Amino acid sequence: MNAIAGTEPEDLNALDDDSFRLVVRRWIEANYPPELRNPPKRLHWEENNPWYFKLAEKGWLCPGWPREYGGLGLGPIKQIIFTEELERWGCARSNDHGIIMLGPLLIRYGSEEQKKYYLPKILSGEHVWCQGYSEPNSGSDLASLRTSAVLDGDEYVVNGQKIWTTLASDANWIFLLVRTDPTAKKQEGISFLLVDMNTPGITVRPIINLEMHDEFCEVFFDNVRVPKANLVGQLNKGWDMAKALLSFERIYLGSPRQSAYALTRLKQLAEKMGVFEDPSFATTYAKLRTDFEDLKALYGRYVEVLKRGQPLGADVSQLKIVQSELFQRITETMMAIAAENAGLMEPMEGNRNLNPAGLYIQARPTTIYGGTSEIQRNIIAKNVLGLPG
Amino acid sequence: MNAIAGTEPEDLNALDDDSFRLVVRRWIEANYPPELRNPPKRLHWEENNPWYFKLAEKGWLCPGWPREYGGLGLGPIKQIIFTEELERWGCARSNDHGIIMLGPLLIRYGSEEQKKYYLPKILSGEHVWCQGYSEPNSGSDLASLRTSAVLDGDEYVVNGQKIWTTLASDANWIFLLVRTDPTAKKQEGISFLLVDMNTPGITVRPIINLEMHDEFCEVFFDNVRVPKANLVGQLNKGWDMAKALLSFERIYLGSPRQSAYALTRLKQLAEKMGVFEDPSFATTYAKLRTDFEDLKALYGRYVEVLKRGQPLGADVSQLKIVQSELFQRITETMMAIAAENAGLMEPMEGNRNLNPAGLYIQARPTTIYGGTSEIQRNIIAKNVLGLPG
Amino acid sequence: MSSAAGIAPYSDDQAESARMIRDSAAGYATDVARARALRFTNPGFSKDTFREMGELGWIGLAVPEAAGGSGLGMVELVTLSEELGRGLAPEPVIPATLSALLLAEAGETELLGQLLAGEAVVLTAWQDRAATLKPCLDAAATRRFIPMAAGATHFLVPTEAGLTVVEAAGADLVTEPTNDGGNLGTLRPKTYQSVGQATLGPALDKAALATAAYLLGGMEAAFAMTLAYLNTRQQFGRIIGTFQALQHKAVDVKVQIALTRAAVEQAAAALDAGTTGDAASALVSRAKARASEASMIVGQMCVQLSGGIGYTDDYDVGLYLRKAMTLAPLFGGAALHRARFVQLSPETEDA
Amino acid sequence: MSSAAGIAPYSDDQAESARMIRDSAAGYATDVARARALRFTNPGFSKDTFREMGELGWIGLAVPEAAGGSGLGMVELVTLSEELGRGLAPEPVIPATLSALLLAEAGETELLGQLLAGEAVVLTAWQDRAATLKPCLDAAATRRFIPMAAGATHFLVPTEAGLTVVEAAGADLVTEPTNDGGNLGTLRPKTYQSVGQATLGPALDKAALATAAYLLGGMEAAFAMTLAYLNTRQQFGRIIGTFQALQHKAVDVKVQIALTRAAVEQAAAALDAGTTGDAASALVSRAKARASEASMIVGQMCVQLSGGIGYTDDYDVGLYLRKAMTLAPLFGGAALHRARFVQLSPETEDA
Repeated sequence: MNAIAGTEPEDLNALDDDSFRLVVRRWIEANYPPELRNPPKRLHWEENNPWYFKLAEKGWLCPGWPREYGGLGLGPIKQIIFTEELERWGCARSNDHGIIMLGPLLIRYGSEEQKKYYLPKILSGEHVWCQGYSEPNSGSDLASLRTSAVLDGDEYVVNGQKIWTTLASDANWIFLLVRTDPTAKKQEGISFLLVDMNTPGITVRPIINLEMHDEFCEVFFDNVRVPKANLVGQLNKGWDMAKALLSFERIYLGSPRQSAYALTRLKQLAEKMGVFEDPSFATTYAKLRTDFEDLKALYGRYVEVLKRGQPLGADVSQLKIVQSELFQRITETMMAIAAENAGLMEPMEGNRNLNPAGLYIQARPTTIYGGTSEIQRNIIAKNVLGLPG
Repeated sequence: MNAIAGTEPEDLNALDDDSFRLVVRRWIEANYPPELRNPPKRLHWEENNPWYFKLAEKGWLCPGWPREYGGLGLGPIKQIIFTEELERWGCARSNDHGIIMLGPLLIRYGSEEQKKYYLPKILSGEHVWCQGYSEPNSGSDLASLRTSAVLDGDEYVVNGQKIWTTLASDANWIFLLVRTDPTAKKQEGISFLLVDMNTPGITVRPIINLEMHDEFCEVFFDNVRVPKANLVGQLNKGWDMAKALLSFERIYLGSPRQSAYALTRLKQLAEKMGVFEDPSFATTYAKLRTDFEDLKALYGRYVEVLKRGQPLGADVSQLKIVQSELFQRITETMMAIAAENAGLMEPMEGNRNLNPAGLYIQARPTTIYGGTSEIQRNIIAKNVLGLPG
Repeated sequence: MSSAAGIAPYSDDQAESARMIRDSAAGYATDVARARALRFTNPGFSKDTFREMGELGWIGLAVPEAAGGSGLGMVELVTLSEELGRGLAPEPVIPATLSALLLAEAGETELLGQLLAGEAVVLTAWQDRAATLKPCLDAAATRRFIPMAAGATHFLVPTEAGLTVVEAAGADLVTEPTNDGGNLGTLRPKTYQSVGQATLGPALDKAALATAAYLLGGMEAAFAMTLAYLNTRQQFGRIIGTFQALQHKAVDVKVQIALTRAAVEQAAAALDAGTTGDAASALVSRAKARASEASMIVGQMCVQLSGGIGYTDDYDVGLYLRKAMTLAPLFGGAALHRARFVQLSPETEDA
Repeated sequence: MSSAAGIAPYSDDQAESARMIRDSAAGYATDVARARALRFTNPGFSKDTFREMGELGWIGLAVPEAAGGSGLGMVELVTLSEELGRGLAPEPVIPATLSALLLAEAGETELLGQLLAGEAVVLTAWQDRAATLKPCLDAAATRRFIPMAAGATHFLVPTEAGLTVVEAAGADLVTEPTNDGGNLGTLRPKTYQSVGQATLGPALDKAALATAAYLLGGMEAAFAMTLAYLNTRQQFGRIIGTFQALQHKAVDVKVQIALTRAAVEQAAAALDAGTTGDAASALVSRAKARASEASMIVGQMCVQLSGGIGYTDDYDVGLYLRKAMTLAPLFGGAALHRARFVQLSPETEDA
């Protein structure tokens, strides 16, 4: 049943992949607000919610969730096609932490009560979630987190600070990793807690990033009282639950979409700057294009793993390395051919797609977030190549 | 006094630098065997000794040694000019371990007897020296060496193995770092020993390298008895003496000469292959040329340090990094433009200067020998940037 | 070793077929000592082994059954080539495959039969200069860069008039030694009769793709040796594989290999699935460009990671680098194939 | 910090003169907060500070004494620019120097006097399009990429007829914000009378070299911040500066900075020693090419090494990257200057 619209969604799984793609494509093209195509920055909730509610109404907000919980129950390949079509049309990424991260986690680890209470509110857009994992002194070393939750009667009292919390200023709920056993070893003693952002003691402070955008926030917790019932899964087992969700993140961060977008922009910029006749640029461009196609081929292999229902191994980290470094190289080439235009803050001559500096800056953190390139290389060296610690 | 020719050499130090350069250049051009210009591989003693003796006869074999020991007593800048002129004319490097390494070490640390006995024999070419430092299990970690010398009566008994011993098969003497105190910490307990290669128990086995050349050797010591008098300096203090000599090596290994040679070859190859009209190659070439000129400028700064009589700091390691990596990049570009010719063993169509594969292979070990690029970066990180261990 | 390593874009049947090829080639794939011993000999490979390879059906692997071949696809040819590359087999199986494909298309049966049996060594003399992908059809032009020409019994010389056959005995041939211990030949033309018509493009593409796979196999073998070295060699009191700088270089090698495999297997699967024309050539170009570039990067990185020992001729890692130096430019190097890819392949859709 | 760091190709007198400049600029070189506060304001710099800099003699530093300047050389201008870059000073001292050199050559004294005093902000509108080193002399052409144009009182517009002066008040000027918090102007032409003749080439070279030095100062400041971060930040229970991968990246930054300094100081010393013409331009091109490229590499590496904090606008390292993004292409980027170097500089002698 569709928990929101009350109508049974068509069984999209019954379609073959190509037909599915076409159905999705047609609907997106007909329904996506044209002025929001290819936004240069991550949209805020108030900008993006018309599209969010349109997806919700159609029953397509959570394509990966099982049908019994209001999702489309799509298999991995159809999920990827769905994402590809959104990306193809330049659809803005929605405030999706509830959809992508929390929903699947609750479905797997949540109590029946929690599922019944929270999932419909995600599907309806009543709860907009953000993710409270990173801390100022943890960064890539997530297991060293220090935000504490101490049981006091029927409530946990939370104290500490989260950082890099994407769109926290738009969210009304946050899911947290907190330390519930200060004496345990790093990965142990961590629990998973759901917190209403309107609880007293929470302060959100946006961080202006190099894009001059307030996508990320710091979130401070000062004696924040959270009902005991908001604990998900077992006490002190939050780390394992969160980690189980990260393998999805690893292939997501290795998707060629950013490089694809940048390569198209590079081509447009090169045409505008008239450098395609320069064989030196042609050589650089040929290298970037073949690198991109090879990345796509490598990505396709991991998609094939999913398609066969097999787990992704640690080597999926190499996708993220290749994609983020290629994305950066493409934008560096853009900066070089843009010449003096590379200095400009705003898109060139009114074409909002041509903003070399903006894209160059956007590419910078891709080798930092989701585990730096150094961390990814450490993982592969140890877990794939078997090199000693 | 000139220990060999018996005639007082002209006081070349009295000349200004430009005149000195001209004097040296004229003499080299008039005296260097034309068939030995730009040899594709390091020459063996029997090929090179006519030139060696010519230098000796002129009194120019050891330009850096003080005049009282038969050298020219040149200051650092004139020494560099001297080297530049040899390189400019494509003179083969001679069997110079006695000249460059042992001579200066004996002059500084040797006993009067040792100086009187060994130095004239270097100047005359009677003793041809090789350097026994590296061992199979030490490599860049020289201090871990294990070849032992145990005092037995008036003789040290040497057992062990040296490797990467340049032109050992041409040498009749070898200077060794040996472990004389097995209980001491790594750098301590090492002594400096002079050994006649004709002593029983020494076996020399050439190593064929990737150039298919037997420039390097393994040298095996099986109960080799060495007179106690052959110890140089204090017992167990050999490491400090050897290390003092290495700062010279570090600027020597950072000299732009290899890149200069390769760049000229690249130009000739590009002309032959007709790729100069290709703007893509022109861009690559421009980058290599400016990188080369910047290396020369950086090198010049260190020469200036020497000129002012100041010691070279640990940062001189960056010269070697820049030079070796540039040399490699130049030869990689040669391979790319040589296309199918890159596979050929022999120089292209009879021009022995055009051997892309040969030069490419020659460039490979420059990031390994004299301390790998990784070691050089470790040194700079710790000793120059002050990063923690 | 990694989850996606075993998941080629292959069907179960193709994967099974590839496995059988791998098994049958195992002897050659591990016998680097054999390859070492044949270096710098004349003709640089073993004619007996070449005959054995013919008997195993390898020269005709991708030749239609109707013409006497095994009628298998590029998946199988690529797998075989990879295994040959692993063992650095010097026998000119890939150049012979090119010739077999051309003879089959031309309808020449006698020489083809000898070639498929490994009794004749027929090599195609298609290029008149360095750095080209365009076959020379001028009957009077000197042909260059014929791999392993010293062992040829016949040369195929494509001309405007058709495919001509030149017997090696009595031909005006000069060979030069190559860094892998083999040789490249230069053939001055004589006039011969055409034995039929054949289109070079698709056959050259198959040779290029097989060469990419050969290089891929070599990269994996060299990298395996290097990892073993990193896991045993000690310096400064530590296994050197614990040094992060070396670990990260090793990862970069691994990534190059992964990208090469992705490109090679994607092209093989697509060709077998019926992709032809520009689309096929574009895929081949991408695979060969990647393999040519990666094999040099991987070869030199493996030498560097092996330290001094890597620079000795005794150590096998260097053999892989020398093979890459020789093979990377054959059937087109990285720059040439990248330029062709861009020319042939439609742009990615605007996003 | 390093033995060669203090050994420029400078004479003792030059070194002493440079030291004095450094001392006098120390206030601006350390006050990044001042530069931060001026970002995205109008006109993006402080006119009061510009006047102070005029009073300190900085705008006329390299202008002949006869024309009212300090008559110092490129060594001093380069040193000053480096210090300004360290503190990210947004005042258009380098563009103003270019204008002052041109006015002095043209023999215009009144406006020059105001400029040297920092009372007038005179900017030269020399280029009509992106990616060029060739001044546009077409009086009718629109002039683009005029740095800090929003604060100009006058523009110098070189034309075939000579140097013309345009008052900013009433000029047809559009400005666009730049990533460093400043702006670039586009000026549509009007007809003005020439105030005299001036050759642009040598003056543009001096501006390019000074810009290279500004970028050098910025690189050093950003790197110093990054080293401090590496020495304090902990992850996985260790100071992150102990990780070899980060150490080696830091060394690569250090090498880029060392090469930039070598190129910049070599060019400055040579110009002051009387090198002119193509030889001078070649040296300038090398310095600017290196600085433009290195400043981007160093900027982005310092952001990467600083992790998440490096990506926040609050952290100063990002300011240096944004400055490099803006300044690296001004007065010619890396590719343009490299091409000019090869064109102007004789080949190295054959070895």
